[in-house]
Order: sequence, then C-alpha cells, then structure tokens
Amino acid sequence: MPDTVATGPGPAPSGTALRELTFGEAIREALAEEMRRDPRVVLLGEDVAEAGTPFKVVKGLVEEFGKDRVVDTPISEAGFTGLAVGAAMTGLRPIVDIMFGDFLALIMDQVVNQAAKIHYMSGGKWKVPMVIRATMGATRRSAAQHSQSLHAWPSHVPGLKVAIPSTPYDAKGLLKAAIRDDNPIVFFEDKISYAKVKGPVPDEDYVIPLGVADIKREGRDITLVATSSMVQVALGAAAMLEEIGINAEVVDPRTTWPLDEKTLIESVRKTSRCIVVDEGYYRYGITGEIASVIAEGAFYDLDGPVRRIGARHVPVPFSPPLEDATVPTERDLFTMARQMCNK
Amino acid sequence: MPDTVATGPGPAPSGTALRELTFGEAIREALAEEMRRDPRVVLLGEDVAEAGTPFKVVKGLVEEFGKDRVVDTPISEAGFTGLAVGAAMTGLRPIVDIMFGDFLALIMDQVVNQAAKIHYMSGGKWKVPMVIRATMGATRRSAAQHSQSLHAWPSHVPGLKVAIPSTPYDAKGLLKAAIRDDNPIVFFEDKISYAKVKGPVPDEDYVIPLGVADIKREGRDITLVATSSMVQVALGAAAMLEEIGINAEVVDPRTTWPLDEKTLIESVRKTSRCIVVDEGYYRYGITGEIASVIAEGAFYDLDGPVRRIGARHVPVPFSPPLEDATVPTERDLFTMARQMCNK
Amino acid sequence: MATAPNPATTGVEAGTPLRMYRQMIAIRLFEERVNDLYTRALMPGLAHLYIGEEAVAVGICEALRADDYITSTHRGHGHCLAKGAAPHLMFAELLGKEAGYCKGKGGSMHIADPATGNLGANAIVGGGAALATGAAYASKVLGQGRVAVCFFGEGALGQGVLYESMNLAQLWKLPVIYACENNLYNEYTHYSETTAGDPVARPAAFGLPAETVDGQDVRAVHAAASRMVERARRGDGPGFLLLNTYRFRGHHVGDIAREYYRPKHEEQHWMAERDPVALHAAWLVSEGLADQAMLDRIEKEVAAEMDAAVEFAQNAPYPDPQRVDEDVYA
Amino acid sequence: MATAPNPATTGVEAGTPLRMYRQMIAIRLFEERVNDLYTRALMPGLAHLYIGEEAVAVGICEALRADDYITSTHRGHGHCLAKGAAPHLMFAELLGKEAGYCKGKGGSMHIADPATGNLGANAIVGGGAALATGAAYASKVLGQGRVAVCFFGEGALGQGVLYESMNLAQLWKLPVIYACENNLYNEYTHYSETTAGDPVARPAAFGLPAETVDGQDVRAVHAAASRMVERARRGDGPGFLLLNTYRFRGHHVGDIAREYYRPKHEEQHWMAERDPVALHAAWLVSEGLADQAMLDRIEKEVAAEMDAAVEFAQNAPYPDPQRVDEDVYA
Ligand SMILES: Cc1ncc(C[n+]2csc(CCOP(=O)(O)OP(=O)(O)O)c2C)c(N)n1
Ligand SMILES: Cc1ncc(C[n+]2csc(CCOP(=O)(O)OP(=O)(O)O)c2C)c(N)n1
Ligand SMILES: [Mg+2]
Ligand SMILES: [Mg+2]
Repeated sequence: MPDTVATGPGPAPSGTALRELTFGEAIREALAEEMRRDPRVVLLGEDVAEAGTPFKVVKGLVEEFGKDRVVDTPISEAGFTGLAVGAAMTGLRPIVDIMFGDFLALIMDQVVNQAAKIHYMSGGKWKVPMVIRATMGATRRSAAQHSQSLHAWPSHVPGLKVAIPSTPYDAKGLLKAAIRDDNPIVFFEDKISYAKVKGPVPDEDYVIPLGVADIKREGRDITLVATSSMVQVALGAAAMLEEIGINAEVVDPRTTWPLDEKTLIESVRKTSRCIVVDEGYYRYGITGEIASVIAEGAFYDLDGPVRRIGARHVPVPFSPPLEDATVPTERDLFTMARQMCNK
Repeated sequence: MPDTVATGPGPAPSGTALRELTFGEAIREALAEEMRRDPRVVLLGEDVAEAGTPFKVVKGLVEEFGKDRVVDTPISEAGFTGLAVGAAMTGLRPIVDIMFGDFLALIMDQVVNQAAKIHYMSGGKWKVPMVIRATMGATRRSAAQHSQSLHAWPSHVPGLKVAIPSTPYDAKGLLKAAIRDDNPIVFFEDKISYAKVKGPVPDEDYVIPLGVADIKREGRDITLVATSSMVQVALGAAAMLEEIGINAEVVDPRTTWPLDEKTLIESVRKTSRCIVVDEGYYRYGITGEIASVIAEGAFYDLDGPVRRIGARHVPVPFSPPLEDATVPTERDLFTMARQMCNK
Repeated sequence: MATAPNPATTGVEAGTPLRMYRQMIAIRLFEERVNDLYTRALMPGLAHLYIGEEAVAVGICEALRADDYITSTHRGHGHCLAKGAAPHLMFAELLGKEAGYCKGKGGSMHIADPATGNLGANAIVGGGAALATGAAYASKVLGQGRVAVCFFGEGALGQGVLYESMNLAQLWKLPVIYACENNLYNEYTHYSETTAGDPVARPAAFGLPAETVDGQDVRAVHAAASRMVERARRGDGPGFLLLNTYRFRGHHVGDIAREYYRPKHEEQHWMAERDPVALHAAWLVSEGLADQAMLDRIEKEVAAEMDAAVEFAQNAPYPDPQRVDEDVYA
Repeated sequence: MATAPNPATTGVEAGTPLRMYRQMIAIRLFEERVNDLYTRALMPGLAHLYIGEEAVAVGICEALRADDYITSTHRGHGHCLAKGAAPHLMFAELLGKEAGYCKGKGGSMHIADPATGNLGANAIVGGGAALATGAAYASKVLGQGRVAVCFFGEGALGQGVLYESMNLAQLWKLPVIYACENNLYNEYTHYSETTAGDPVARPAAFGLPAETVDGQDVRAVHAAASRMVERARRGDGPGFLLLNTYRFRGHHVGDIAREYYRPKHEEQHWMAERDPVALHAAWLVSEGLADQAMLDRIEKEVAAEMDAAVEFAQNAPYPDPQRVDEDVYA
C-alpha cells in the first residue's frame, strides 16, 4: 500500500483549485474553524493540549485557543465525558476526545444512559449538544484493547447520532455539522486514515448534513456499501474488479445514524447485487443492519443475497500475520464480488 | 393478558409429571443446584443476600450458602464485575448480578476489554469462567434508564457468549450450562417473565447446550424468530394467525452467540417467510444480524424479504400509553405476518 | 390551575426559618399524597419517598439562587420541590400525563426543569455526579457565578465516577457542592456493609473541604450549605457535605416488611425523636417565631394546594401515543 | 533455548540484595534491547520502557511468593520479569512470535503467565485494579494465602474503578496491595495537572494503610512491600504503596522530543542522581557485599542471556495465520 491514498471523487470543484489535506488535518481544521466561530465550543481530553493527542491531530489548537478551551484531563473518561454532558446542558458545546475507541466501554453509561436520553426524558426541555470524538481501526499492532471499532454500540442507541467519515472532505464537513448539531454525536475517526488518507478540501466553510450517503464511485454491476477505512478498500477492490469487467458502485453512508436508506436501496435496485463492508466486528454490527435495510428495500431487484464482510470475529491479535488476517481486504471484496457476478 | 402465561411445548415428558415453575423460580433453582454442585460458584451483587434482589429471584440462597457465597456488594458495578473477572481467573466461578440491564453500560470495560479478551490475549492461558446475569425488558413503567434490553452489545463482542432464555425450562438449563462453561457469559433475564411466565421443569439435572435453537411451535407458512419476552408474544400471534388459517412456526435461538444458524435457516427454507422479533432497540440490534443470516442462508427459498420488529427506536418513556407503544405486540406480529402471507 | 401558586415559593420570605418550615411541610405533604396515589394503584412505576429527609433538600436549596443548578436522584421529589418545582406539574409527571414536567416521558425518577435549574433526577446511582460538575464547569467558563449542587445517597459512594468528578472539580476549582444524604441504607443493605473507612475522608483526600452535618436540623444544614455555596461562588472551588439523615419509609412504597434489614425500634427512634419537620416546628415555637396556630394554618394551606395539584394531575390527559417519537432528537 | 536459565531467578539467593541487583540489571538490559529492536523497526506496535523504575518492580516482587499474583500495565516488562518471566518467551511475544507467552496474540502490553502468577499486563489504564482485587478475593475464599499486587501508574488514580476496588478490598479484608508508581507523568501531562489533593490520602480515606516510598531505593521498596505483604497474608487486609519514581525514557520509544512537557534538566537529575541500579550497586560495594568486578560479571552474564533470548525470539517463527481463530473461547 502506498504511504498516502488519494481519496475518490471529491466535491464538485468550486472554481479554485482545491487544497489537499490529510484526514487528520481536515479534522483539525474543522475543530479550529468551529472554535473560532463559536466561543462555546471547548475541547476536553487526555493530552489534547500541548501534546495534541498521541496522534497529533489537535496539535496547535491550544496555542490558538488557550488552555481554557483546550483542556487536558485526568485519565477519567467517564468523569470528563459526564462533565461534558452537564456542560452541554448548561451553555457550552463540548467536544470530548476519546483517545482509543476501545475506551467507549468506559463511558457508555454517560453516553447512553445520560447524554442520549436527557432530551427525551425531560420531555424535550434539556438539550445535550456535544460531540464525542473516538478513534477506531486496527492494523497498528496495538492488540485487543487498542484496536476496536465499536461504532455499532452507539448506533444501536436512540438519541445518539453516529458519524463515520472516510475522506478528509467528509470528515471536515461532518465534524462541523456535528459540532453545530444540538444532539450528542459520536464521531469515529480511523487512526490509520489520519496521516494516510489525503484528499481535496475546499477553503470555504461548508457542512455536510448528517444522514446523507455519498456515492464514492458510480457503477452498474454491484454495490459495495463501505464505511470509514473500508471505503478505500472498496475503491481498491472496485479498481481490481474493473479490470475483469465488473463495474462496481461504492456507496458510503457517512453516518450510521441517521441512515440514508434511500440512497443505499436505490443503488442496489440499480445494481441488483450488494456487499456491505465495515471494520467493526462482523456479528451483530453495522453490516447486519445495513444489509437488512437493503434486503428489505431492494428485495425484488436482488440477484442474490446481500453479502457482508466485517472484521474477523476474534479479539484483535497483536502479531502482524494474525492481525492482518482480521481486517477485510481489497482481495476479500474482490473475490466475493467476482463470485457474486459469476465472473 | 393473564397473570401468568404457560409456556409452549416443554421438554419431552420424562415419565414423571413435570412440576410447573415460574421463570424466576427456575433461575433460582439453577443457581442453587450449581452452588450445591460446585463450591467454587459464588454469587455477587447488590442486595442479593437477605433481600434476594428487588425481584426476589435469589431469595433464600443466602440461607443455604451463607454470606461468603452470596455476597452483597456496594453499588459498584464496574468494581465487583472486574473483581469477579479476577476471581474467575484464579479459581472461582463467579456469577454477578446486574440488577438492571441498563447498568451494563457501567461494566462494558470490565466485560468487553477484560473478560472477553483475556483468554485470547493470553494465548489461551487464562480462562474467565463467569456469568453476568442481567435483567432486560420494558413495560414496568421504569422509564428510560431501567427498561433497556441491551443484549445486542455483548452479542457484538467476540469472546463472550450471550444467553437470552424465554421459558423456565430453558432458563434453568441454559443457566446451568453457562455456569459450567469456561467462558464469560452474559445471561439476560426478562423482568416481566420472572413471575409471569410459568412452565414445566423436570426434577432431574439437565443442561441445555449454548448454541442450540428451539422450535417452540412447529408451522408451515411463516417463521417467527423470537427471543426472550418476544417468544410469548410470537406464540400469541401464532395462535391468532392460526385462526385465519396461517400456520406459523416459532423459533427461539435461545442464545444470540453462539447462534444456531442452521435451525433458523432450515425453518425459513421450509416456510419461505420470516419475521424476526426482539425486545431490544430496533436499529443495529439483534434483528439485523439474525435477519441477515437468514436472508443469506435461505435467500432462494424466500417469498419476500425477511422482516423485523424491535423495540421502537426511542428511549423508553414512562407514561403507560407511550411505553406500551414501544414494545412489539402480538397484534404487530399478526398484522405483519398476515400481510406477508397475503391473507 | 396552570397558574396555581407554588406553595414552595410563596407566602413567606426566602431563606427565613418560617419559609424553610413551609418548604419542608410541602415536601412531606407531597410525599404523603404520592404514597396514597401509589397504594391506590393510581401511580405507575415506583415511588421512592423522601419523608424524613426534608431538612436536607430544604436547607441546601434555600442557600441557592434560582439560577443555580441541582442534580437529583431516584429519591428526588424533595430536591425538585425545594428547588422550586410546581407540585401540580410534578404530580402530572408522576401520573404520566402530558402536562407533566417531562410530558410524561420521565416520570418520578426523571423530573427535570430548566426554569428552576433542575438538571434532572437520575435513576442511575451516582449519575448526577459528573453532570453537576459539568454544569459548574460551564458556569465557570461562562462566568455566570452559578453554583451546582449534586444530591446523592450514600450508596453513590460506591460509584467510581463520583471520585473522578471530585478530582476534576477540585483541579479546576469548580463551583459544585456534593451533598451526600446518608440515610444509612443502600436499598436493603446497611451502608456500613458497603462503605469502608470514613466517608468524609474521601472528599477530603481529593482536597475538598468536607463537613458532616445533622441532616435533621434544617438550620444546621442551611448554615453549612450557605458557607460552602458562598465559597464556591467566590471561586474557591467545590465542597462536600455529609448529611446524616434517615428515610422514614421503605426504599420504595412497596417496601413494607423491612425488619429483615432494619429494626423497627431504629425507625421508631428516628420518627419520634428526629423528625426534621417536628424538630423545626418546635424550634420555631420555642423561639417565638411562630405559634402552633400559625404552623397549622401553613400546613392547611399547603395541604389544600397539594390536593388541588393532585386533582389537576388526575384530570390531566395522557399524552397521545403518537408523541412517543417526539423529543428523541433536538 | 526453551530450557535457557532465567537470569531473573537463578544464580543468587532469593530476597538478597545481590539478587535484587541482578533482577534490576535484567530489566535494564531487557529494556535496552527492546529499545534497540524497536528503533531498528524489528518490533511491531508500541514499547513503553520501564528503565528508571526497576527498583519498584524488583523491590515488590522480591517480597512475593512464586504463587502470589500480580497485575501489570502497558509499561509492564519490568513487572513481568521481576515476577519471574523468562526473557526469551517475552521477547518472542514482543516480536509477535508463536513461541511467545501469548502465542503472539498479546504483545508487549499483554504479557500474561499463570506459571508465575502474572494475571496479565493491561493496556487499559486502571484495568488491573479490579482484577487484582478479584484474585485476592479468590485467594481468600479458597484459603490459599496468596497475595495479589496491582501495579499501576499514577495516571490510574484518575480511574474510578480503582476506588471501587479499594473499597471492596478494605470491606472484605482482601490480601491485595495497590502499588502506585508515580513517575510524575501521565503520558505527556504532569501528574499535578491531573491529581488533586494528596494521593496517599485517597487509599487512607478508604481505610487502607498507605505508605510513601522512595521508588529508587530497592531496599526501601522491598522493606515496605514486605511489611504490607505480610500484613495482607495474615488476613489484615489490603494496603497501598505510593512509589516515587521516574521513567528515564519517553512515554514510549517513539517519544523523543520531550522538552515541551518535561525539562531536560529534570531528566538529567534523575538519571545522574537517582538511578536505582547505580544507587544499589554503590550500596552493595560500600557495604562490602560485592565489588565492582562481581557486579560487572553479573551484568555480563545477564547481557549474554538477554542476547541469547533476543536471538531465540528473532529466529522463532510467526504463528500460522490460521491460528487467528483459536483461543477465542476456552
Ligand atoms: C448504577 C445503579 N446501580 C444500582 C441501582 C439500583 N438502585 C436504585 S436505588 C439503590 C440504592 C441507593 O442507595 P442510596 O444511594 O443510599 O440512596 P437512597 O435510596 O438511600 O436515597 C440502588 C442500588 C441504580 N439505580 N443505579
Ligand atoms: C483507560 C485508558 N485511558 C487512556 C489510555 C491511554 N494511555 C496509555 S498510557 C497513558 C498514561 C498512563 O500514565 P500512568 O498511569 O502514570 O503510567 P505511566 O505511563 O506513567 O507508567 C494513557 C493516558 C489508556 N491506555 N487507557
Ligand atoms: Mg441511602
Ligand atoms: Mg505515570
């Protein structure tokens, strides 16, 4: 794999040549712009200030916004996430940084029993405008407790929205939308993409509404529904498939909730074949829901069952040859798609 | 609804007339028998000793087994669950009692990052033989933080097994199997079923292997896959359907992981129609996975898409007319099944 | 009825002993009506009564401004009333009616009200700890000078997030008071079986000033709370109050046969000797601030308002089931 | 090579100052080789080195029996070695080889070994707290007389589950020692920015005896640990040690430019004046328990064993990818 991957068809060029940013840079820019725009936006997390997190994604923000708005916390994920919930109710728009998405397991009570339900339980009186940024993704040899992609959990919970961008353009536009949204949103960032995925990002202010899928590549023969890191994999597989005469469409839901069912279903009604691929654990995850939605909505146009690929259903192992066997690859997708198209 | 519901076809009668137990009594009996059988089994939780939990399910155990094996804990779900993980590694077989399944949100780190992964991370060297008993289920007017059915979360996580029994017979047999299993198991008990669901339970020792579905009612025309509290609902719907000439099969997976794919798929290959019903939140939950498995395995025998019903995708409201609108009913199933069968 | 005067906030001057009496009586009479509704099967769900603990909520909330914040618990009616909630909107909520504080969506354990700074009752033990800390954080960042009070039972001392929260509050000098209501029991288990060491040493270890207060003495509670609130408002950071009290009734209304976990004579002692309402009434009379006739009149007035509030709630309609999908997202 | 002598456990008598020296040198030389492997891109993942903190793991583990338990952390190599792990099986694990302690499935942050009572290194900060408490609980219930030591960095003081665990341990008088390694930094943030109040006051508030120890003085650590372990084994309950120490290197091997979060002169001071290996060596010589030649010989011996261990690991095969599905369930 090359060091960085250029992302697929970006936004419509807006006259000026678009800059190329990495995924991480796009996120930093979204944070900086929204913090400039709205003094109520604060960023809380472990080592977010001078260190800019271990991934260096928020590096530089403390210099511009000061230690009052870019706040280093103790290693108290539940405590500072809950604190952010209370602060969101009372006038701030906090963003919390969950260094590794695995630590979502530590904050589910604050996110699910508190943040997600407060608006509803109060009959609409209190609001919780906050963003929980969490990383996801494996292949960093970080082993079972630092490699999970747990976006299926919050996606299961009414009251939350869940964004899972795949390109710098989407990451910036979705993060800005999330920060301006009045609901608690869990925003997943693929660690590998931070430095590796590069793509065009316009200079001017834009937001991408939550709940709108994006067709990353148009095609006729088969739909590959892919999320986050898997979008690049799907695009790679599509290129391989093109060589054997299979024209694949790649659709990125961009948010798992709200879910743009219409775009997904329409794509499959057109292509009549579908594979859903996601980096979360295979079972009871993202692919089951999306495949079901598509199978229900496009049943009579389907040539065969909607197929699914997820992370191998094992804890993520450390050893490189083992870990590499757990993440869906272009080859996996290619093989499955080829078979489905009988080529 | 009657005060108690007799459960469907029980086990094959074993000569002697079978006793009838409630769901709660069957669980207590399983606990007592296994504690008698194996001195390493201990029960930890809030108010489990003299009070026998607010549901009175474990009432009487402390009298037989003493305060050393039936242990009242502080309100420290993460702490005592983690303690049980360490104790399971070092010679005990702990059972922890999570009073309301909603509090799973407080223990996900201990369950998912620790219990589920320790065997794998240690290359198979350490084992974590423990059972996490958690309640589930709504319609008790307990509102959003005391009514959730969160079994989709642990079902998503490799390394865990998840049982979700619907009858006294299954509850006893599965709980005994879970206690004897060498893995961490999350065992879901429907609160309403404790006193309300009654059924035959043999006197003699038996276990039900984890991962074997049970056909609660045989039928030809449509398969209703139902879990936990929804099994009674499906049986009720099946009776209503029978009256209009639709012969429904009701299949209970009994465990969401391992999942008995074969039995589910075979049933639908026979009936060619399927509805999956579960009391968890509708989206990204149990029904998506099971519907996908069935749609993949029985695709060419299906008359139409596999349909799904879950809890309404909202936080559980308090007010009775609102709460009642969130839980799948016999009528919902009946209407959907009737439409699918064109009657 | 929507404009009914709130007995908790009218008729006597804020902060005075007489007003605190009125507030305590309001809670007591409110809870007696809850008990009645519940035992007559007119109230759905569970009801955790605050009877016996009135001096805690009142003594503390009387030290707060209207725009200060509180978080409350499953045993929250007293906190909500003391912070200024209107009984008729509370009863409506308890009965699951559309007119209730939360449109019937919250119920007894989730009364919330921005107008009175009530961030919500919370059915997760310890659930308010981080939330109150966050409200204090926002108040500080926004320079609002508001104080947040986190009410919780001593059972919440078992929840780790309380310590995470106190650490954050002390590090960042946040204006939050942790008010621990030690009524001796976590549900059906005595707190000594769940709580090692000395409870007030815990906040102290995180650097918080911590004070133990007789939770049956409303004036003592008010005085201690006033000191801590003032200190917090000044910017000197959080504080902790351990309020020794007792719930006179069961853990919830259905908890009737209690002798297996607490002795009758203990209950009798607290009810006879340590009733916060009776103690305060006696003091008012002995100080010449009121006579029995005046106290009786207050009680009668409050009782009438509570009866009207119940009637309002009983007559109010249930929400249309269609509305179940509203308020999931803002 | 599978029968290679373990330099950590052979050659000198258990519990003696000379053996503690050998153990510390073993950790030091092990970690230097980790650094070397990592910087040469031969080791996958991350490596958090224990260099500078050796006296903590050694002083404590030398006070333990072979069948006592430990839980360890992301910075865990020192704990594992001190508890008796074989370096060649550790290196094999660090390189992701089948021969490693965890068949390559765990890696640096998850070395675990029932044979030496090692419940596992843990990559969740604070993740060992409840686990160690549980092992102590099992030991007590089963009457085994085993003690569990929970190693953790001062960053774990931020995790609520630590307080939940200490409360349980003290309530039930469990034989567990909480060993807090205060190396002054949570990753890139000074602990004073994350820790309010006085750290040893926290366990004390839960009733645990708590002692602050110079973590660079292996004999002081050993003495304090021995007292607490003996107390715990007797049945008198848990204890807490606050071990003041310093990591000489970065948070992980890649953390090179550190001046933005900690000054060079601070590092230089600790390395020059407070090196636990050098301090103990000087003491051994000054007490006449060893001369420099003997210490050099020990170091050379250990170095040779470490080099052989590295070689073993480098030559060992990777696991067959097919084995990825094994060990998910017991
Ligand atoms: C996290 C959590 N665990 C358990 C419960 C169940 N529960 C409800 S109230 C209660 C006891 C609370 O005791 P305490 O905090 O002292 O409050 P009190 O009822 O005495 O006012 C328990 C265990 C809960 N609601 N939340
Ligand atoms: C629950 C959790 N939060 C955050 C992290 C990321 N992290 C890894 S090490 C570390 C700092 C730990 O500091 P300390 O406990 O003092 O240990 P030290 O590295 O100094 O030995 C952090 C924040 C983690 N692994 N687990
Ligand atoms: Mg209490
Ligand atoms: Mg540290």
